[in-house]
Amino acid sequence: MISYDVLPGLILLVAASLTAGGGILCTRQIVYRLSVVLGVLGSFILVISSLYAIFSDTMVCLFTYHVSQTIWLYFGIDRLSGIFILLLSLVSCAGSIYIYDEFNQDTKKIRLMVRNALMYAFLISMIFVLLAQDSIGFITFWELMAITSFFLVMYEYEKAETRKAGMYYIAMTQLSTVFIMAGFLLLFISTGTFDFIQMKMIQIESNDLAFLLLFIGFAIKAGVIPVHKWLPYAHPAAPSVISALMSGVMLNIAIYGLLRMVLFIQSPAFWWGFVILIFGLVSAILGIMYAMKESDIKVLLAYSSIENIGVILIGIGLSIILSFSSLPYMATLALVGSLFHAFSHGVIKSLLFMSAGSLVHSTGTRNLDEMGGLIHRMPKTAGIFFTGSLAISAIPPLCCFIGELMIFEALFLSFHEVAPLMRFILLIVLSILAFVSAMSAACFVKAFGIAFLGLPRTKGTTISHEVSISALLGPGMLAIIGVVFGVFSYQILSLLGYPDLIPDMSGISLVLFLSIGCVYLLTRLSKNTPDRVTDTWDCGIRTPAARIEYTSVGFSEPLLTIFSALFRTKKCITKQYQDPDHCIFQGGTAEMRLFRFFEEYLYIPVSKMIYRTAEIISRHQNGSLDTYLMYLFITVVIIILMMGCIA
Amino acid sequence: MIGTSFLYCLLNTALIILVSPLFMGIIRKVKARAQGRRGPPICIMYYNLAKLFRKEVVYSSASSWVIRITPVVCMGVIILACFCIPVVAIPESFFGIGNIILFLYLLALYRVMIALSGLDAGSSFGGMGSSREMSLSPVIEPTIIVVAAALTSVLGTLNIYEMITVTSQAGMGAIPTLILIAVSLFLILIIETSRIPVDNPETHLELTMIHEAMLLEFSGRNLALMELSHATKQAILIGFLIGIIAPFGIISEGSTPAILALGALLFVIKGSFISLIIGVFESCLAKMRFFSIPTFFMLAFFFSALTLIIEVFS
Amino acid sequence: MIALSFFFVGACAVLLMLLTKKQTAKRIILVLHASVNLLIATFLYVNHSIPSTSGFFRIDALAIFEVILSCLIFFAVSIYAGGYVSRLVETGELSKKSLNLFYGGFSLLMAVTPVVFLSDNLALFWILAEITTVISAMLVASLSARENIDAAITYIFIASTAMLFSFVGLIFLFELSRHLIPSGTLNWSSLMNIASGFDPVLVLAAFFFVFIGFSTKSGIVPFHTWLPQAHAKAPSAVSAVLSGVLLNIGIYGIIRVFAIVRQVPGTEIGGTFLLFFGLLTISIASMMMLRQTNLKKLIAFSSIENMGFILIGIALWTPVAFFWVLFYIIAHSVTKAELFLSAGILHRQYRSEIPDEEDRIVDAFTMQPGASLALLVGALAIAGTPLFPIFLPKFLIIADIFSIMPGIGFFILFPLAIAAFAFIRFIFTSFSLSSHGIRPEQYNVPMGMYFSLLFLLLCMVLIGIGIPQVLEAMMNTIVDEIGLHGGV
Amino acid sequence: MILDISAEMIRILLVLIMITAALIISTRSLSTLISVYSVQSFMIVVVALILWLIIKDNTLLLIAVITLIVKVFIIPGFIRRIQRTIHIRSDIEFCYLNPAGSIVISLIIMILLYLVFSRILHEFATENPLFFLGGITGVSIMLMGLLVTFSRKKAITKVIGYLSMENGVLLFGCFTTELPFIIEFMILIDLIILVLLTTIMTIGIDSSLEEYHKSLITHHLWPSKEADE
Repeated sequence: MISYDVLPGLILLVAASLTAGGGILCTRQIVYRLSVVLGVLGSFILVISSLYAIFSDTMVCLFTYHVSQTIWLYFGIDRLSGIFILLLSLVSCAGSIYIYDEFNQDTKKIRLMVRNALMYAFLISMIFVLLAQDSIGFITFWELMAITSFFLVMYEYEKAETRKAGMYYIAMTQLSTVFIMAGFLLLFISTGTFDFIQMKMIQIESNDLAFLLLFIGFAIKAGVIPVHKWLPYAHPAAPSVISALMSGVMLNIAIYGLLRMVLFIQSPAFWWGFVILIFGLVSAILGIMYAMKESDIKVLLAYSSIENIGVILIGIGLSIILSFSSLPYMATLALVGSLFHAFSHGVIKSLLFMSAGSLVHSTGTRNLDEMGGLIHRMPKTAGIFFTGSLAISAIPPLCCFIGELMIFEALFLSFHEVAPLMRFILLIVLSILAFVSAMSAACFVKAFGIAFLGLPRTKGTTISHEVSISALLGPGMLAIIGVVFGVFSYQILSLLGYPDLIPDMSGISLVLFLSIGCVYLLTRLSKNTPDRVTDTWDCGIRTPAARIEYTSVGFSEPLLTIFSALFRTKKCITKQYQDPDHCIFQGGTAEMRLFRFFEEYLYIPVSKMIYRTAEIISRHQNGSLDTYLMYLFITVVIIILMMGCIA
Repeated sequence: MIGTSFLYCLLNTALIILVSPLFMGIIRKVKARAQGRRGPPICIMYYNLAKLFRKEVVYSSASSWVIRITPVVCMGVIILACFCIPVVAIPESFFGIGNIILFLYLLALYRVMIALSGLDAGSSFGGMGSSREMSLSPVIEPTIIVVAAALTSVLGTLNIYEMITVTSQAGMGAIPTLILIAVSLFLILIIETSRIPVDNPETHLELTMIHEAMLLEFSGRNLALMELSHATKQAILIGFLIGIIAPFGIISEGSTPAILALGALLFVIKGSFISLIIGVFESCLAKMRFFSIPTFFMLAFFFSALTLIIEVFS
Repeated sequence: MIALSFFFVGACAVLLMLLTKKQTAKRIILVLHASVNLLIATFLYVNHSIPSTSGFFRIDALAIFEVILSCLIFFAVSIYAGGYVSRLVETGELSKKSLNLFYGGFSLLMAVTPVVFLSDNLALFWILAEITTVISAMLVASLSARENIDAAITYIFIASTAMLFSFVGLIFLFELSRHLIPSGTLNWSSLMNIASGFDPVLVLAAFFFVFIGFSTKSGIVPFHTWLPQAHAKAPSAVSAVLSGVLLNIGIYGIIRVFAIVRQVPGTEIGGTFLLFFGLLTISIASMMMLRQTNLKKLIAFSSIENMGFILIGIALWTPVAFFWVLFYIIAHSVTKAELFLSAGILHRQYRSEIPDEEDRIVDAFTMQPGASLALLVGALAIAGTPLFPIFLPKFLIIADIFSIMPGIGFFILFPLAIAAFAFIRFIFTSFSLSSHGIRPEQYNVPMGMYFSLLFLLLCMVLIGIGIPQVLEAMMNTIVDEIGLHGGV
Repeated sequence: MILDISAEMIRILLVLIMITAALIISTRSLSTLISVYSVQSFMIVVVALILWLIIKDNTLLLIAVITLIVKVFIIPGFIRRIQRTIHIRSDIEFCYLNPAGSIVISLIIMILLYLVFSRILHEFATENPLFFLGGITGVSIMLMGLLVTFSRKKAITKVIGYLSMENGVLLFGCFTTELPFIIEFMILIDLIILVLLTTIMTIGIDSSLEEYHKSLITHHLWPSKEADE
């Protein structure tokens, strides 16, 4: 029983937060480090306790808190929340290690302290969201999570773009809270309780409206297209470790909420699966395409998170649909697959954000086209980022592959069993999934290739240097986890009680390793002449200049052209000619503008409308006493009339 | 148990790797004849490989460990891919090797590695090549997956070994849908091995080339490995095609060396026949403009989707 | 009769103030007065039989609840006021002559307000409420600038004209009572006893008339028009009192009369009436908040919005909702006072010399870290962040609305969200401006002002993390005695 | 016999009071305005006295006396003093409504009130017709006063409008016999309010002079340039 207890870890995290808070008063490195160390310890302990929770598949009530005589909050842990707590604590552990050395690199000491304090508060509130077993607790800590993360996004609040990001974020997150509140309250009035378990027991028929509201709420938080807009703004604005936490953990918290609500609080209806599936498809396909066109590395990663969330949603939707067409095995496959993908995406995306942070830190730019050739200057970071890129583009035997594999298996196997019309849907899902995974591979080839390979494109890149050891240790740890969860996925799933869903990756990777080894040995044997190092062959250009290199824009240009319909690209080319009859080309300009579809057609109009109404209303507050007295007069007359009516 | 099946796998792999240059040679020969040339000897590629293995390796000063590990990794991956395709003897599946999705993703790994190494040297050709490669892959991937799904749903299994067992037990033409699937498999074969009309393995004209552009920076031993792995990949796909439409001669359980040799011979004959077809096909078509390739892919996709749908309603 | 002790203390305080010339002495007297009031209030709560009616006065749980709340706010503010006023005098906004006016007026207000709550006779309540209006208007006008005079005149005109209508309502009530008690009465307690025999239509009419006046006092749309200007232009100490105490007087009156009305069978429409005005208020106030450029105006509008929400809570008239309304009233008063006080410090720092021009807040966090932080915390609290007292009652009242009419419950969520967004956006956009070199000279804040801020923050946290047993018991008794049986 | 006559007289008086209210709405010259106000208050005194004759209740007498002192003499004199200190003779500007319009509107309001009150106070309409009438008159006078407060520009006119509203309440109060001491208090309150308004103005004097002038102009207590011609 005590082994389930997450309290020690929580207490350590609280201590970490408080230490950092105290650090605001005395900004000493020792305080900072103390808080970080406490954080690492706390998350490590949490890892262990969450593992206990995962392997014993029972719901354990940890503790209750009396707000008043009548209102209690229940906190408990079961396998579902255990999985997400495991993810959270792993990432937070890595993140804490990652920021260990930042203190003497940054000049704003106080702000760093504040960031740490808020960061641990953020983590704690997320843990409580995962532990909460009733809607009051859930919403309470959900809101806390939103607020703390908002402050973290506003880290560099002097910058205009950060403020914009923050405003987008706070507005959207408020909206999501509104919908989630409404959803839970609907559940409350239909069941008369706030307690999840009792809800499940009382709830007879599924509450569709509540589902819709909650789904919208969670979708906003998870960055599902079209309600994703805050995400690509907030992630670049926030400090890297925060983006890692937000993208790797917070989005998954939203997924957790969805799962908890769909599978544990209510019994899903058939069409819910479709809703989830469709939104998943849309976000997956659009997310990755937007990612492909991005040159800002953190925005790219943000969009790729949107895509992965889409994949996860696809899995969930599939599992619901399949469970309704009486294919429990495939449903399990899809569900486990999406859960696994959620986990591995969390790990890998945090890794990527952290190493992207290192990149930004040492090159001083977020633009891929100003990087290049970093593999020579930051080899270790390059290695970590390489692993991450392979993993996120679902390359076997790394962890992200497993989830997609399971979802694919579910699709393949259920083709024969389902009704003919369903097969069309499955066909579409299948091809989109394939498209998406290939796209993400392309996207991350671009990210890694343009940033790390080739020649340095700017001065800033040439003087960049490898980051400190702790900044490598954090993501490195995640990379190891990613590999391990990929290679030993079979064993892990069997331990959890899902044997033989997937091929035994450990064996396969053994074989792969062996074969690579053999080839390597053969090459060594046949090695007779020494290698020669010389310039790149470039059709006789003597000096390989960085200017003739492929840029990220150039890299993604073919795709942009092929899918111009989806990208809504506008090419405008102007040419001047030497002569009247346009033979000798003199010069010209060509620009390709990608206009932000959702922003221009959804967000800006809505906000404009609200502001216009506000403007109209505020016109009536015109500081003139006469007007006010007239309002009074009119209202009184109306009230008197109303008396006449009710009499 | 695993021992024997591992042996079988090794046997298949060895065979595929050995004969893959031959298929290349055949294709070239056929094309040359179609163009009215005598063309190089059929075994030309063996000579090339031998020569390249002897030559020194030249690296670009800008390049990094990526380009150094790529040939080895690619070859290793391709070997693992070979494990998945039984051409002579069908082993018992161990570790779930032969899972068709795994097989496809191995090819994806292969592609990613090559694309990265194309970017490594920082030459504009390599960049162009990998850009184009990665741009085309999202367009073709759905087709491949759909074909795989069609196979799975027709043969009712995820594992290639079992698929081929089923086909070989059913015998030729027992499952008519397979013919259609085979056609789309053939298209995939053309696309994956970067042949006309998608890509032109002969030229080094930067306007046309995709796959070759990424190989520009390789030399000597590494180039040899890349060439070999590419040829092997082609041979694998050919083998897969054979396994689907003409599985006769592929033996499933315990057998004598004689039968194995016979099987091997049969595979070589079938393979060379298919590569002959490829050659003819190639010489009938002309290289497409890059941006009109997606239409060709869409054709393939349409075809495979059609097969799936027809399969659905049969 | 203990109620009169407030008067007595107040009279002494005012006299002393008028006698002394020295400003510090006035300050000390003010603080003493506030603390004595607090003591009397606590004494009332600790050993006084509840409810006990004597003549025009009645001491019951609701009254004591409000009295203690107002005395708390007054205490905090009076500590703050000293430093604040001395600064006003330094900058010459407050002339030495009007110091007596300010301190005396403040003491008077402090003396009158508790008695307002304690008065049982509605007419007396009406008169005292009117007096509080007058005094507070004087305080608003004490900064003899043009806008202040404007604000004060507007305040008085609108408030007192509206209050006349509520007097008509009282006349109706009296006439009603004469049907059952020949001599007629306006005592709340006796009205509650006989209410069940009233004619529903007439009692509703009376209620509507009364509502006009009292809702004006508590800034319900469309009677809110005086509020923003008065709150914005008044000295922040006064604004805190206006928003934290005086708005409650109107709500208190509405509660009392509505309690009588709901004793009469067949008066459910009264609830709908209140609900309508509540909805109107929160939606318009939240919209207005989006467009504010002046910090104190923004806070004022947020008070309007909160009043609307409280009105909605009252409109439901269920035990649960009412319980949480009471809690909400405390939470709102404390938070709002805290906000106005911290805003006051910022206003002192960044006051722009030109009239009708907004303050330019620059480098807030570096120049006034304490005040800015306090303001930030207050903003979060008023926006309904968890672990602050506003959140829980808000959530549970909305839950109650849902259980009665889900559609409206859902609708309400949006203005609330907009208001929260507007608040946080304002804070961040104004705090993130940086002075490029040119910054006003540092205003070093007296400890007393910080002390009162801390005091209020402490109260917020204390009731935020969990409801104290005492308070809960008290609120339950209130729910019972207001005629809603079977508390929470 | 006596009762009927007195009732009749009260009816007549009520009508007259209405007329004074209408006058308050429409009169331009301030001095007339003030005297009209005192006349109105005086009529209320008379009504109170008559009521005292009908029902021998001394509160009414008290009311009459206080009203006579305060509302007929003190307040008008007070306002006259202010008016002299700030030299304005007449209030010619109207906003939102010109006098004719406001009189029409007040007629409509009277009719409305009649309808509404006859539905609300139906039992009074029969048993205590005077209360009923007083209610209508009182509330309609209040509303007319409100009309004045927002349709006239000058602050003094606004004050008078407010006072006539109060007269309305007072009138209504007189008809609810045995209404406790409150009325007196009310009268005191409007004294306070008047005092306060004046204090505010004196504070205005303390503040710098031109600012004070500005404030006076904004409250139309001082003829601004365009108001002169």
